[in-house]
Amino acid sequence: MTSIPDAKAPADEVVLEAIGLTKHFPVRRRLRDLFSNRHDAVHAVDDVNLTLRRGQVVALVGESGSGKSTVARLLAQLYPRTGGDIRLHGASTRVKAGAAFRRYCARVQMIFQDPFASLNPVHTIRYHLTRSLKVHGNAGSTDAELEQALHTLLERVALTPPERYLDKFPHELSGGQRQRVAIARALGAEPEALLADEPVSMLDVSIRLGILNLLRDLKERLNLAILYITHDIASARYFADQTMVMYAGRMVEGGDSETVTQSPAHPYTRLLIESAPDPDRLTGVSDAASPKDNGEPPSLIRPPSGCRFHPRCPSAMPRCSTDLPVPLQIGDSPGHWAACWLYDTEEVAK
Amino acid sequence: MKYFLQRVAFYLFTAWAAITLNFLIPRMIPGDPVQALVTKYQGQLSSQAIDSLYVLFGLNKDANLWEEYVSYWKQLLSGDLGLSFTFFPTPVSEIISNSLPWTLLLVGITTVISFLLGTGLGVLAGWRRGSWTDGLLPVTTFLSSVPYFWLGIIAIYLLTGPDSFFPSSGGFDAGLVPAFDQYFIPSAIQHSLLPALTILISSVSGWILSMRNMMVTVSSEDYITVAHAKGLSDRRVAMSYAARNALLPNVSGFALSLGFIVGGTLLVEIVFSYPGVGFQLFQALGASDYPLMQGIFLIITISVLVANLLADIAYLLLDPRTRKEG
Amino acid sequence: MTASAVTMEQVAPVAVPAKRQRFRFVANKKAAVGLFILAIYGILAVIGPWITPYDPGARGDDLVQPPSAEHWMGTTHLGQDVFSQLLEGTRSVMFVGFFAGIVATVLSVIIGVTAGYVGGKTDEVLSALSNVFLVIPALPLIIIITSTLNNAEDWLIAMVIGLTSWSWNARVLRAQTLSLRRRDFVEAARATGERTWRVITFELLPNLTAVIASGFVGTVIFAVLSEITLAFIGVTSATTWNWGTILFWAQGQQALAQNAWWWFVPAGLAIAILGTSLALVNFGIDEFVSPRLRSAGKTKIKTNTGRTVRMRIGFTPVIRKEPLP
Amino acid sequence: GDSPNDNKNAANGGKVDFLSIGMPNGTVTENNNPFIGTSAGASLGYRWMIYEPLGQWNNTRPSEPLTPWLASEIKWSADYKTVDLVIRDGATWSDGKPLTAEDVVFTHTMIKSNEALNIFAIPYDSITADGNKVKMTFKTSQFTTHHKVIGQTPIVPKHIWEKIADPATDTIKEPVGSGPYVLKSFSQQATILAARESGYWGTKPAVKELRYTSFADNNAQATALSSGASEWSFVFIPNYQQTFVAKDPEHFKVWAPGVLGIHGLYINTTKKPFDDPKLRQAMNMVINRNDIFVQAEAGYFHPEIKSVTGLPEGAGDAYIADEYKGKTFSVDAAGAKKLLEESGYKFDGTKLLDKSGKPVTIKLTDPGPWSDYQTTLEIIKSNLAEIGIEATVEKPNQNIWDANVQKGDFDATLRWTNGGSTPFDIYQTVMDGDLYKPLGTAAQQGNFGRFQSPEATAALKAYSNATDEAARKTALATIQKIFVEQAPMLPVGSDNVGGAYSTKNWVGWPSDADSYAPLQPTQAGALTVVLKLQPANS
Amino acid sequence: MSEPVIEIRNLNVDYGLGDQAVHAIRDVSLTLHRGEVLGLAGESGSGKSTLAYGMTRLLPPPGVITGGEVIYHPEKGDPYDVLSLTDRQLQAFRWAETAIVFQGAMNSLNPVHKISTQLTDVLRAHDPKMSENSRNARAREMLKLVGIAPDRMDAYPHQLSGGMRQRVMIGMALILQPQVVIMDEPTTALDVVMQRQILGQLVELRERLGFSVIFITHDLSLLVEFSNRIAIMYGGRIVEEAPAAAIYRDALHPYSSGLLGSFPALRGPRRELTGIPGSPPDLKGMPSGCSFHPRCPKAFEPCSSKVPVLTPHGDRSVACWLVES
Ligand SMILES: Nc1ncnc2c1ncn2[C@@H]1O[C@H](COP(=O)(O)OP(=O)(O)OP(=O)(O)O)[C@@H](O)[C@H]1O
Ligand SMILES: Nc1ncnc2c1ncn2[C@@H]1O[C@H](COP(=O)(O)OP(=O)(O)OP(=O)(O)O)[C@@H](O)[C@H]1O
Ligand SMILES: [Mg+2]
Ligand SMILES: [Mg+2]
Repeated sequence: MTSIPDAKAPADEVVLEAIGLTKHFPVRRRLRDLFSNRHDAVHAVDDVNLTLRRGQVVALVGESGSGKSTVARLLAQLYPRTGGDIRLHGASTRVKAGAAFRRYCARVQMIFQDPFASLNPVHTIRYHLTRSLKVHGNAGSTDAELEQALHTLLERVALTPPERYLDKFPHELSGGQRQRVAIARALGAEPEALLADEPVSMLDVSIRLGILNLLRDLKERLNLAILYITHDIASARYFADQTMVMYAGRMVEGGDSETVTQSPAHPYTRLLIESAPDPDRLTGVSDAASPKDNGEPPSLIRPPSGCRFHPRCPSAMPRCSTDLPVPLQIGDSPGHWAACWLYDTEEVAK
Repeated sequence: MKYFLQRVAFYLFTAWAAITLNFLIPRMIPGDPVQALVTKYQGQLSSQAIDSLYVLFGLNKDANLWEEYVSYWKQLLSGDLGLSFTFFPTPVSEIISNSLPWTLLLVGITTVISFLLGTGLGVLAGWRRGSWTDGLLPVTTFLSSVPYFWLGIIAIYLLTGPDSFFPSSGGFDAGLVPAFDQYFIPSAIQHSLLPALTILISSVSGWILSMRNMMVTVSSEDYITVAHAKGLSDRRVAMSYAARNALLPNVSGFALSLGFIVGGTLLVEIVFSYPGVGFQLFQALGASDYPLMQGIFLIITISVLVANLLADIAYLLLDPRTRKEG
Repeated sequence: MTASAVTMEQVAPVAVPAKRQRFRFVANKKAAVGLFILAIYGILAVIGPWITPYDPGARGDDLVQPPSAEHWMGTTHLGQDVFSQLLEGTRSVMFVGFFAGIVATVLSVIIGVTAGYVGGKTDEVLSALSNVFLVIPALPLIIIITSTLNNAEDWLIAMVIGLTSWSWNARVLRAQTLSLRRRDFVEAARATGERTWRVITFELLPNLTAVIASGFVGTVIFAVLSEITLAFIGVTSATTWNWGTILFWAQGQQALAQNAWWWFVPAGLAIAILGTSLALVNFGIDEFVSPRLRSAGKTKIKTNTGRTVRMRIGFTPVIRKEPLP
Repeated sequence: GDSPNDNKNAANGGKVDFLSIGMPNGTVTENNNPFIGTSAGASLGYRWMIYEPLGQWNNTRPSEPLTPWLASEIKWSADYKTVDLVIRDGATWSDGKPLTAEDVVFTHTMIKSNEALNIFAIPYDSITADGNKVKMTFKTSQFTTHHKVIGQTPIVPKHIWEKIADPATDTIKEPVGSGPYVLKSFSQQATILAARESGYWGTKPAVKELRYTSFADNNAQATALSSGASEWSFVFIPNYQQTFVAKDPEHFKVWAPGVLGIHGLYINTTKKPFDDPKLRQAMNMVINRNDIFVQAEAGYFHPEIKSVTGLPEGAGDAYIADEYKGKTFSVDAAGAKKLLEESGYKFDGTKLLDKSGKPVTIKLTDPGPWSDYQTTLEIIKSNLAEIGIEATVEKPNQNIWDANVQKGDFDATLRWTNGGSTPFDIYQTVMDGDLYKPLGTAAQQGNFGRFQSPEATAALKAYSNATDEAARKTALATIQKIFVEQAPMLPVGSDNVGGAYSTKNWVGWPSDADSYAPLQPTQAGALTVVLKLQPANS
Repeated sequence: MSEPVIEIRNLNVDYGLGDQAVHAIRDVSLTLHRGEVLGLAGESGSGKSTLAYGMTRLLPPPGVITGGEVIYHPEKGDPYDVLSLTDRQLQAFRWAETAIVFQGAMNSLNPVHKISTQLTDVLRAHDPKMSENSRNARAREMLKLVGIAPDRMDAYPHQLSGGMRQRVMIGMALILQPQVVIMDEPTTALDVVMQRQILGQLVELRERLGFSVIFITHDLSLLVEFSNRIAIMYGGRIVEEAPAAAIYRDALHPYSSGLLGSFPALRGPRRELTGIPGSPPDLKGMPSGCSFHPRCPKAFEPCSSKVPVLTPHGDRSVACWLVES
């Protein structure tokens, strides 16, 4: 009945697709803009393409403010999009509220970064889960069925025995337990896709792994499509099948996780990987490879023309500041691409 | 542009709505100024006078509400607030300009003092917790729960009398003429002491409390710890770091409270027969003097709006975060 | 690796008895004192009129007599018993205070929360409305409106006070709602598929209870003072007794000039104590909302050697106990 | 310096040469127009120190003829439709110009032609001057209003007023009058009048300066009186013996002579069962006027009415019909009960049942803030209980009360009557059929109780139009008989034109022994008082 | 090994007093040597910050130091106990000898003052005789040192990016050339690129100026790369202390190895991660014996009953019965 059937659809089926997804937030105008005719906007997300498949994890990596959360919220239809398309099983969808939105929610669920903030402090765990079940009609028709469904959910996220947690308030649980509750709530809708927005960044190092492992386990058992958003590229390598790198609202590189992390193509990805802590490096050695000043992330209100990374790029060419790079295939592994003119065949030829 | 226009639209709309309400409300009151006048004099004014008063006040002409409203706006826009009935035929603007300075001086200065004192004590209470300042709160809370007028009357009873330094009523000595000289000013100050004191006593606790709470909140900010870690003197940390930041929310509260000066002190002025606008408003209410009521309401509306503007500006000036990006 | 996930429950921290957060603020000492006094007033409001030793309006032969065994708080110029008036008046004061508080609170919640949550045009209209009410001075407005009422009963006065004093709370609530609306759990509820009204009533409102309660208490104080003021300046018809009526008579007869302090003082003290108790409840709520204020309460500590050490910001006290075993 | 306050401390050898007068009338704005009731001059009374009437009327002895003032001779025709005046020689305006008959004619002509100024609604006919003589004729008899024409109309200088565009709205910032004082300075707080250096036709006043202060309310005024800050005022002082006189028994005094204007309980004679005069009579019999006088009126403010005719002691004595001479009110509950039972009322225990068997209840209304009225109502309420009438006291807002009283929407209300130089005003306010308006229509001038008695109306008319004393006497007797037997209004107390004063600095105040003038600072006669005052220790 | 700069001896810190007290630091002893970077790792709530603030008496109320000594060895002169200094001495000691850089630079800078003011007021406090001009020159110099254009002197904190703010804080920390700089998670709010830049710069400055650093983070891989020695805290105690490389190669305490096993590696072969089961302990209900024993995969008999003490093993120390036996 209410138990979630394991692996009901074939793996690799495309669940959710973003095509040319764009989001601009209008900026509140100030007094001094009074006489100008500009309409400023934060170009939070520009032309993002993304495909989530059943049984696969796609990681979205990027520094703070690069637009990762915005992508997730767009995919969850929590923000209206400025441009582009979101396709659920191939069908273009745009829902705002009401029954259509609920139908969408039932298939695409989101997990938030901060488990301390994403659970309402005044409600018990039981309330949170019951609502999720009821909204999507998975609560059964009797109290006993509901109870059963609640137990199943908590067991699924390894909060056992369930009775111990059901009537607790969020503040009575540890961070890891809370994030599990948040995941259980998402599962209450029996979704096909999970959008996990930095699900472990607020958690203690020692319990991050537990959550990631739980997600991986769920992916396999329930054949979920997962979007894993993180700023920790190492965890993307560990957890995701595919990794996409975002910079200033745009995708700059994508491909199979191992390839992207081990042989990064885009200068930004390289910088990111170089900067990650490396215990094998010798103490206190500031190698010449890490430049003194890598500059600042660009303003998203007036993003740099051409490639958005060109002001910070060590290998920038004149062309980079004028032409917007298109995704270019890198030969090393299938599906590995980078939006960088360095890989333009003409350029390489030169 | 949009933001600016929104702000302007907000002020304009609020002003319009408030003025329109000002126009309507007095007209909802039954009774008319002539009757009120006759009643006020309880037999001293013979009832034959009624007819002549209607003529005098210009109330014998019938006008519908809309026409009145239109002409009200016309008058307003030409800066004319009409003639008061209670003080017929004195123009409302004259009455207000006579009484407004008193209110502004008494209540304005008291509000400023109360704010400064309350903020100062609040800083102390928030910073030196566990010292004598802890006893301040319950006392001031109790005092501020006492109604103004009650406190004022008790003060008059206890502190004034034939040989007392404190006069029991009025804004200055009866034998004097308002002028900026060595007789008038001390007298005016002497007369304002008691009313000022009662306002102070009942309003200071609010400032103490909010400042204290803000100080406590700010005290746990990291930059305070940093300031201590820097080895700065306790005074400098308390003032330049803690109080300076804790002040911000209070300042806009202060600006708003300035807006309520005019409207908020009715009772002090009544009890101390202080010649301010609050007392005028009270008289106008009793006499169905709606030109005067409207005039005073207009002043209040404008002062609240100006105070809002001031609050906006004060925040802009005091909090660099709201200033333009450098 | 599910193993680690499954084993975790074995080491879950010892469950602290689940105290329901919502009622915890009663444990606050200030709030408790405030509520206690309030409860006494509440009881008096109910039984006051039944236990008055005299009919508060009945004339007696002892005119303007100081407190005595027969008349605990003395008598008025008509020989009425002040104590009976005070008791009888409690009901009206409490009724008007709380009724007006409820009216204003309901309005401010509806207007403030809707404006904050729905946003857009609705917000603009509702904000403009509350701003207009904020701009118009409340007390004069109340005086004007009550003076249009024929024979203003308590509930009408309370209604007028309530209808004119919601705007500040609405503004506060709107701001609170705006900040709550951006919180993850609201977004999460929305992402779960909850309907808007459910999000407002079940996710937002419970988190606003403290703000609402504090606004309510504030309005009650305001309403009580307003009612008393109205009665004192003789604007309201006041066929029923309240403390303002007592003060009105006392002032009209210049009680203090007659040295009849007993006529004037008790009612004022009754107001002050009621106001203080409400303020205490509000302190409690404040401290409940902002734990920093709460922990700030205890600032003096006694060491085991009996020395008192004051907590100071920036200079952590050092108390060396006898060397630990 | 050149400060207006400089001379303040330059008192002549510590002797006080000024008189502090206060009124509890709230703030004032500068307006010295003597014709406008809302002016500061009227509200504080100083208009009579600057402008003078033709004759001085002593309210406390209304039946006496007016004292010649600016007119040295005042002669009314027997029908009171014509008055002949001789204007005094030697009177000058404070700007030095002489006062002439022209000024008198100008003043009255201005009033005649300006409805807004004609506050007494005097039906002027012709006004002419002939040398120093002035003759005025009127369309109706002025018997009941002659004191207003002569005694309460200030005379203003033609040479100044003829230049004023609208005399009804001009605030006359620099008043020029014929009186002994000129305006020295005005402020909201205090108006200061200085005695004229020269040119006043009468004796120079001993009081060199008059300082008028307007206090916010009765309390402030009473406080000022008892602290000595005010030396003269007209204000209700509760328990005046203790709160005022006791503060300085040697100097602080109160004198409150009654006048021909009264306060009483108007009964709506259209409401059942109060349309029955017997019931009203019975009610009249139980009202304890002495309690009211002592408890509500502090034992002085509204002098107790003793005569059953409703006329106050002193001022009214001369008018009491022979039939009622010596007949006074006394509380007689037993008599009232008997009367009621005789006329068909029954008692159910202590409860009074009307003829149809319904309990008699009555609502007494008056505005809340009028604490003396409220107290009176409380007393009446308990008085009525003695004959089984259950009364409730309502305290509507003043505006609403006004409207309701005028429309006749009340059971019973305490209210005043007009006052005048004859009892006419009192009885007219209560009983005049000409003022009758149907229920629901506002009766602005009087007869709020909707009392209908053609006989009374006719008698009132006869009284005011009579040309000889005998006719007046008969008419008045009829009126009084109706008033007593029908009891359309239950008189309680009279107005007073007295005041509270201090003899610390000034003596010579009027008293019962020498009631030469009213002691109310706003009365026209106040000038007489000021002129009589002498320094206390000379 | 070089001479010590700071020796912490048996430091105990409580939050609150009496029954409510939370023992956040228990008997911690630690030595910082001249010129070294000492890393302090451990999960959230293990007491890292408490230790750092406790040794400078900067704990917020209700923090109380209940025992121990913090011996400071100045460059010249005799060592003294920081915890016994008078307020005035402490103020002089602070920043001149030990400076602190906090986690969130936004919160460490006073939002209402220009950064120039905040830089120079340290100088004014510690050297009142210094002229205005030389103060400004010094501030300018420091900004240049940390790579910020001196023309940003008059900027307000909010006008700078997170990285710049953190650099300002570092510059401010070095302005008096202190012997010790304590860094409490100085880079967690920044992203990796910025983090590396700032840490690289810090290492460079340390080489140039020769101060010692206490570096607090829970990112062990970062510590291994940047510090000389690492101390690992768990439940208010130090469980292991060793040279960085030694810990990385071979952690003795099961908790340390668990921590190391929780980080996915970016480079090298993909290794299976173990993690640590369970959740961090609650200081109020600390398990008996070794506080880690409920989560320890290798726990055995004495662990649940007896508290292991930190005992030296060569150039490292560890508190674990496993190693003892
Ligand atoms: N509601 C909003 N209104 C305006 N701007 C927004 C809004 N939400 C996000 N932005 C802006 O869009 C950009 C992308 O934000 P987003 O939250 O998607 O970044 P992120 O990659 O998730 O960052 P982080 O790692 O800090 O979570 C940022 O510059 C942010 O300021
Ligand atoms: N004000 C306080 N009152 C009571 N307990 C406190 C207080 N501050 C901290 N603690 C407790 O002291 C312990 C140590 O806290 P501390 O902040 O030192 O940990 P930390 O290791 O720095 O953690 P993080 O990595 O989260 O910064 C924690 O368990 C915490 O709950
Ligand atoms: Mg994000
Ligand atoms: Mg910390």
